Amino acid sequence: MMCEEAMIDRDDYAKRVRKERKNRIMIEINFDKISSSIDSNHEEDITRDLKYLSTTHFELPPNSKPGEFLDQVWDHPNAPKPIEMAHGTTTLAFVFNGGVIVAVDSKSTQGSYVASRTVKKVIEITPNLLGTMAGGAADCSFWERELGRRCRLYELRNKELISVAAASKILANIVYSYKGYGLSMGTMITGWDKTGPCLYYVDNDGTRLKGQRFSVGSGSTYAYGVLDSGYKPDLTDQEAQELGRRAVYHATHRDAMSGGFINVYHVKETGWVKISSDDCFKLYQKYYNVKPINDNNNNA
Amino acid sequence: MENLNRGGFTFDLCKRNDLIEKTGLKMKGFLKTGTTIVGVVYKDGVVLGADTRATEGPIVADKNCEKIHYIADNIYCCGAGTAADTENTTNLISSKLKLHQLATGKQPRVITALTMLKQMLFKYQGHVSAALILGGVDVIGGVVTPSLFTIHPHGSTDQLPYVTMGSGSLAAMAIFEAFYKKDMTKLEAMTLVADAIKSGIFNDLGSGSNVDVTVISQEGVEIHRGYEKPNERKYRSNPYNFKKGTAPVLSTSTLEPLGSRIIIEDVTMEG
Amino acid sequence: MALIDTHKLIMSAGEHGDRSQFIEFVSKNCKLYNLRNGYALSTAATANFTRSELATALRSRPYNVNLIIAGYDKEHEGSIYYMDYLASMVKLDFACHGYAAYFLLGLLDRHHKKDMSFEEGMALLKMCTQELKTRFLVGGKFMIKHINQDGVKQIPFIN
Amino acid sequence: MARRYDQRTTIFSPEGRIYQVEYAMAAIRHAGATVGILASDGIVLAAEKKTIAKLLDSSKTQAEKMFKIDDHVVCAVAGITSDANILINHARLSSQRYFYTYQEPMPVEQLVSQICDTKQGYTQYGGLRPFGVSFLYAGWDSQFGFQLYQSDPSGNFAGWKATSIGGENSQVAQSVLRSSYKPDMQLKEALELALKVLTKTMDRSNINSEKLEFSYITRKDGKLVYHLFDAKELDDFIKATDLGQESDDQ
Amino acid sequence: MAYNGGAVIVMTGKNCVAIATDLRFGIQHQTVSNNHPKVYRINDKCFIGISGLVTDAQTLYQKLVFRHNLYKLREERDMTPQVLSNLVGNMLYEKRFGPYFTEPVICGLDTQDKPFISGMDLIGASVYTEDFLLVGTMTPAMYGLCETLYKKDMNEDELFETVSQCMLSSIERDAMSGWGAEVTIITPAKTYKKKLLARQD
Amino acid sequence: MMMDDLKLTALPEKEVPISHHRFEPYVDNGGTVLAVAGSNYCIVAGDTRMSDGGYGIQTRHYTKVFKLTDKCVIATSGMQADTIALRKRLDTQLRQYERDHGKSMSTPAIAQFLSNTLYHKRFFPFYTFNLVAGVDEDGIGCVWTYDAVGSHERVRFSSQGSGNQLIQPLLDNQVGKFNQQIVDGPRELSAEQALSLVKDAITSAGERDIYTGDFADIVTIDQKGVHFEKFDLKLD
Repeated sequence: MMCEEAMIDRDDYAKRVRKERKNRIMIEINFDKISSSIDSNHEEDITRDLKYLSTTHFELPPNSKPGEFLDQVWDHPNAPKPIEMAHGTTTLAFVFNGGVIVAVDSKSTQGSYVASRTVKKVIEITPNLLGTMAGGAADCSFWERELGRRCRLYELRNKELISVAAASKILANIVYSYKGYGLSMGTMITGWDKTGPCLYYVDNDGTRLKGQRFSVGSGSTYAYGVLDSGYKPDLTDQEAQELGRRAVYHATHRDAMSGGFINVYHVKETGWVKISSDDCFKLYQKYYNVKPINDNNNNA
Repeated sequence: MENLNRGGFTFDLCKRNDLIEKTGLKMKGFLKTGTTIVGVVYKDGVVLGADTRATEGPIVADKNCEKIHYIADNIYCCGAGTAADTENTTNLISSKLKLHQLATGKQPRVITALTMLKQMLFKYQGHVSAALILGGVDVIGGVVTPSLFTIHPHGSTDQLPYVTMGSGSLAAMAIFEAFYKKDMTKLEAMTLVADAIKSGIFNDLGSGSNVDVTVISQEGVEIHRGYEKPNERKYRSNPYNFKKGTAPVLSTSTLEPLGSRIIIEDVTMEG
Repeated sequence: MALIDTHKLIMSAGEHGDRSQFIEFVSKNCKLYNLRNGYALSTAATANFTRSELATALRSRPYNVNLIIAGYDKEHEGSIYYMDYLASMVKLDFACHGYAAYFLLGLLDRHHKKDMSFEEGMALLKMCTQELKTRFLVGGKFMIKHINQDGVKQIPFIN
Repeated sequence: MARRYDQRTTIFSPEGRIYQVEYAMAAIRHAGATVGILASDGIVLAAEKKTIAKLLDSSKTQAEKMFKIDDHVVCAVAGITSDANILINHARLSSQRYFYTYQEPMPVEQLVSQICDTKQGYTQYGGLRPFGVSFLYAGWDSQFGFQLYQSDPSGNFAGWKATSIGGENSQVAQSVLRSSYKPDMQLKEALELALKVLTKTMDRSNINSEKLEFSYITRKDGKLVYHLFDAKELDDFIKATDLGQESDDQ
Repeated sequence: MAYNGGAVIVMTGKNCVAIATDLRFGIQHQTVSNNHPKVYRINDKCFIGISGLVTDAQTLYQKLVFRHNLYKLREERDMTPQVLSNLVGNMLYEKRFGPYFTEPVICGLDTQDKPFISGMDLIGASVYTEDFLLVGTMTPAMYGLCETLYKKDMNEDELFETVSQCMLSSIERDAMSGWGAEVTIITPAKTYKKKLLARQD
Repeated sequence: MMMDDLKLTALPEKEVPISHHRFEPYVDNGGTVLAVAGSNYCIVAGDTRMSDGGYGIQTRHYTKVFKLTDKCVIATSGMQADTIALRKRLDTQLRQYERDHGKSMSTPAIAQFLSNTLYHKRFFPFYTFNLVAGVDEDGIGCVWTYDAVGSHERVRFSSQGSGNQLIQPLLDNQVGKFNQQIVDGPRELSAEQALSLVKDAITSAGERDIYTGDFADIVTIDQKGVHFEKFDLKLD
């Protein structure tokens, strides 16, 4: 729906895409406008607010530090239960000779309550790009959706696939412009472009790193242990996929906030392929050969 | 080291718990009796009433708990506040009063129980959070005197013909203020008490489930557990049956008896 | 890492002063027991003694120490006890504390087997130290000790 | 002669004796004899009951001289039972305290030594009277296996293979034990020996379940078993053994 | 309370009781052991489940064993669950102003082999019911399940299946407990324990 | 939507009118909603109690389930004022969509749309916990569950609100049939079974959660449309 609207305004897009190429900060927060509104009278505010009701925009709390708002608002005796955003994760991705393996868990927790075990933490940005989700689920999915839209536009406009470097930079720029607003995301952007398999890590501080092996989330350290001890660049595809799966599996075992299903994706030259989606429970039974003794009832 | 037979509170864990809580670990809330408790004096005695809900935060931990505690054969006490405090305070005073009764050889008086309770609560400066309604019947010089008191957690007391306490006290008091009259019959008083408690049950989320009523008169004590049950579960679908073998079992082990008795059979000497 | 007696080791992580004080307290008490009775406490008893002392100390002057007690007994063979600074204790097949736990537990889960030979065990430890060097800011040397029926033996660390 | 030195409980006489302790030992001699025998697979404790009266309701207090201190230690008493009760309470408490600290049963010797420390205290501090009891302790621990100890009012204790306390004829008992004890005895033989010792020290006609208490500890399936004979069992045992011994005598 | 995690359910049937526990021992989000039952056997017919801070649960249990052993030696009989419940209640209330961070549940068969269950908060306020009781880090989940699935007068097999379902489904929604479960069934004739297959994440 | 439209309307610092220490924009009015979807139906339930966040009841007749289209309802618990604001916003936009496109928005589209709406309040969230339930274009029952800022997921069953933690594992067990080696009858519930389960679930929540009670709206959605039904809960 939004895309259609966007297409009409071609000039704007051209302007913006040029900005992208220069790798500048994408979103301009119009500070002039904000400061000018100090002088504007109250009625203008109301008309402005009314105007914005029909267009999409972010509403900010009536306090100058939006990043702190959600911490402070619960800090009085009559406050209701804090809003708990879904989070907690183990995600990992690594580059090897056969491409990039992305493996993630699927558990989402609010406090100690398990909100879901079936979250999709790999975000399929484009048929060639994958992103992962760690931190605030809403933040990741919203902004990577937006990233997907932009990558698609880039492709339409430039008749070539966007590079992983560029895509990750777009995302980094977006989140950087919201620094201090309390966004929470730690994501890996991966794909196969002209330079070969590529892996970038982007987080809410605006950090953007290129690397060979990344693991993000509360269970990441456990995954690193397994990943590092089994990693070689010349793994076969099967070995690499199993290594990713294993690494996430052991992390889900040790980290209370990770679990559910393990989704494994393989980024190849032709694009990404979803390899498997295994229930940790089934994997546990498989890896350790655990079977209920009254299992045969089922077959009978 | 384990010490046996020492009474009173121990405070050895206080310092540690402070430290632990500083690290961000939260202590779970105590069990509370949100509670509506009431008492009313009628012609021949006293009627006490209570709801039966105990809560732990927003969760109902006990749907049918007992809030009218025995103090002596002629004295009972309703408790609101922290469940452990009301339970243990009334128990303690009950046993002290029993000793007092054995020492003096006389039926304990309500005022004695009242004094003991208020002194104890005052001593703890409100940290023992028990809000109580004490009711009983004394026979002084052949004259039957019903008496009814409230005791606040800090140890202050009131004597009134009709009283309410707990989170539902306002709702219950509304009923009393509207319908109380002097020299009621037993039935009138019981109905009034039940209505007051129901008002608390329905209008206060901290109170709920059933109405308990205890009547104390010279003739003795009538205890009506579940005098009214206005909150039975309204719907239950077919029972959920799980066939044998539904749960995946990994192993079964029988626990042998520990053989803790002195006599152990089966060890014959022959052979 | 400190020796409790010929067949037992205690390892600690935490505040330095607390560590040396508490470890000394425990090991000297075990020594005292040994002198009084002419025989040593079992590993389980040592661990439980340590737990109860730590739990008691927690009430007045807490020691900020996380412990691992390892020992070899005739009856139970090798055993490892894991204890945090709050004195919760569990018996485990492998244990690690501090940041190491975050990096190594997954690795150990992956590669540990119940009936490993000494060589396999050493290989696994090597993996662990390697991982710590890659992911965690520790440099230099590790100390490795081995306990069997003959007692505690230091094993030279080969990088 | 001793007048001046037994006024106070804790004063040595010029000969280096503490009379109160010796009097306490004398008190023990008035009690029935108690025998303990260490066998290779267990320990037997046997005792003679002195207080028999027709009207005594013995059904409730089944054991008069045998007490369990913990799951792995039992003791037999000779002397003033009320004194013994205090010490047994002490023993039970210290055994549980040890378990609380180490989560392991208290080694038998440490337990015995603890009780004896208490006993000793009463021979040294003013205003106190020594405990008028001797104990036989039978126990098992993983360190030393089955162990039999004896302690007396002075607080001395020692490990024994077979010993007896109390009874007027303790010399007789000791000599029977000395002559008949074999190091590799089985529990059954030990039981028979205990009966033999008691029959020698007692009036033979009175040998029955009312006059005797028999118990043993042994290990079965890796668990320690304490068994106290009930009346019928004991009578059967006495009959069987006595017949056997009589035929031996003939 | 959520430092170590844990869940315990007790439930009554017809002449039998069941006590179920999860097996996780964790330090905050880190799972340290998956073989740490929170149910302890006091005697043949009486069990206690202690959830909360593990160090306090261990101390409390050891103190209980201490008291129970002395009681057993002096009285020459086992404690009934009622007595145990009062004992624990008093031990906890003693520390009213500096409590153990533990919540115990007690279950067993009394001298007439009638089921008995009781539970208490961390300062010993007892709750006695005839159906089920539960403690742990995700009590709402357990309440929702037990409240719906419980039936009166179940036999021991039905009881086992019902309590297992309650336990397995509620620990799946709690990040701090799980990693296996164990159910102990106490009947007049015998007591047995079943280990359940459960998720390890 | 263009990136430039994602405007940040910050109030200038000078004008911050209220000291934020005493700024208490949220209250939890409690209540529980749940939904179960089948192959050709979807059943939604929500209690009608509105409480003041403490021990008081504000009304016993506050409906938490709203019809959005003939195939879709939204069930919201949390703060009532935010709920109304959110619903108004949705209503307006959905009406506009219908006017623009000549058809009502499909249920999956509504689900994504709600997510966006919630995320646009990312920095000052609605204190609402939502479920979108209905049938999709093919008549298949569907449920979406949300967190406060728009993270959403399509599921077969879900619950939200004060009794969420009581009901969700029950649905896991009875609808999801987790951890059951033997399942009596077919794995998927019939509409009647689901209806009975939903009623039982909300009754159970009413037994144990003090903020859930009074009455419940039971809503059945299928090809024929949205059907409301009243159901009694406990009043205490």
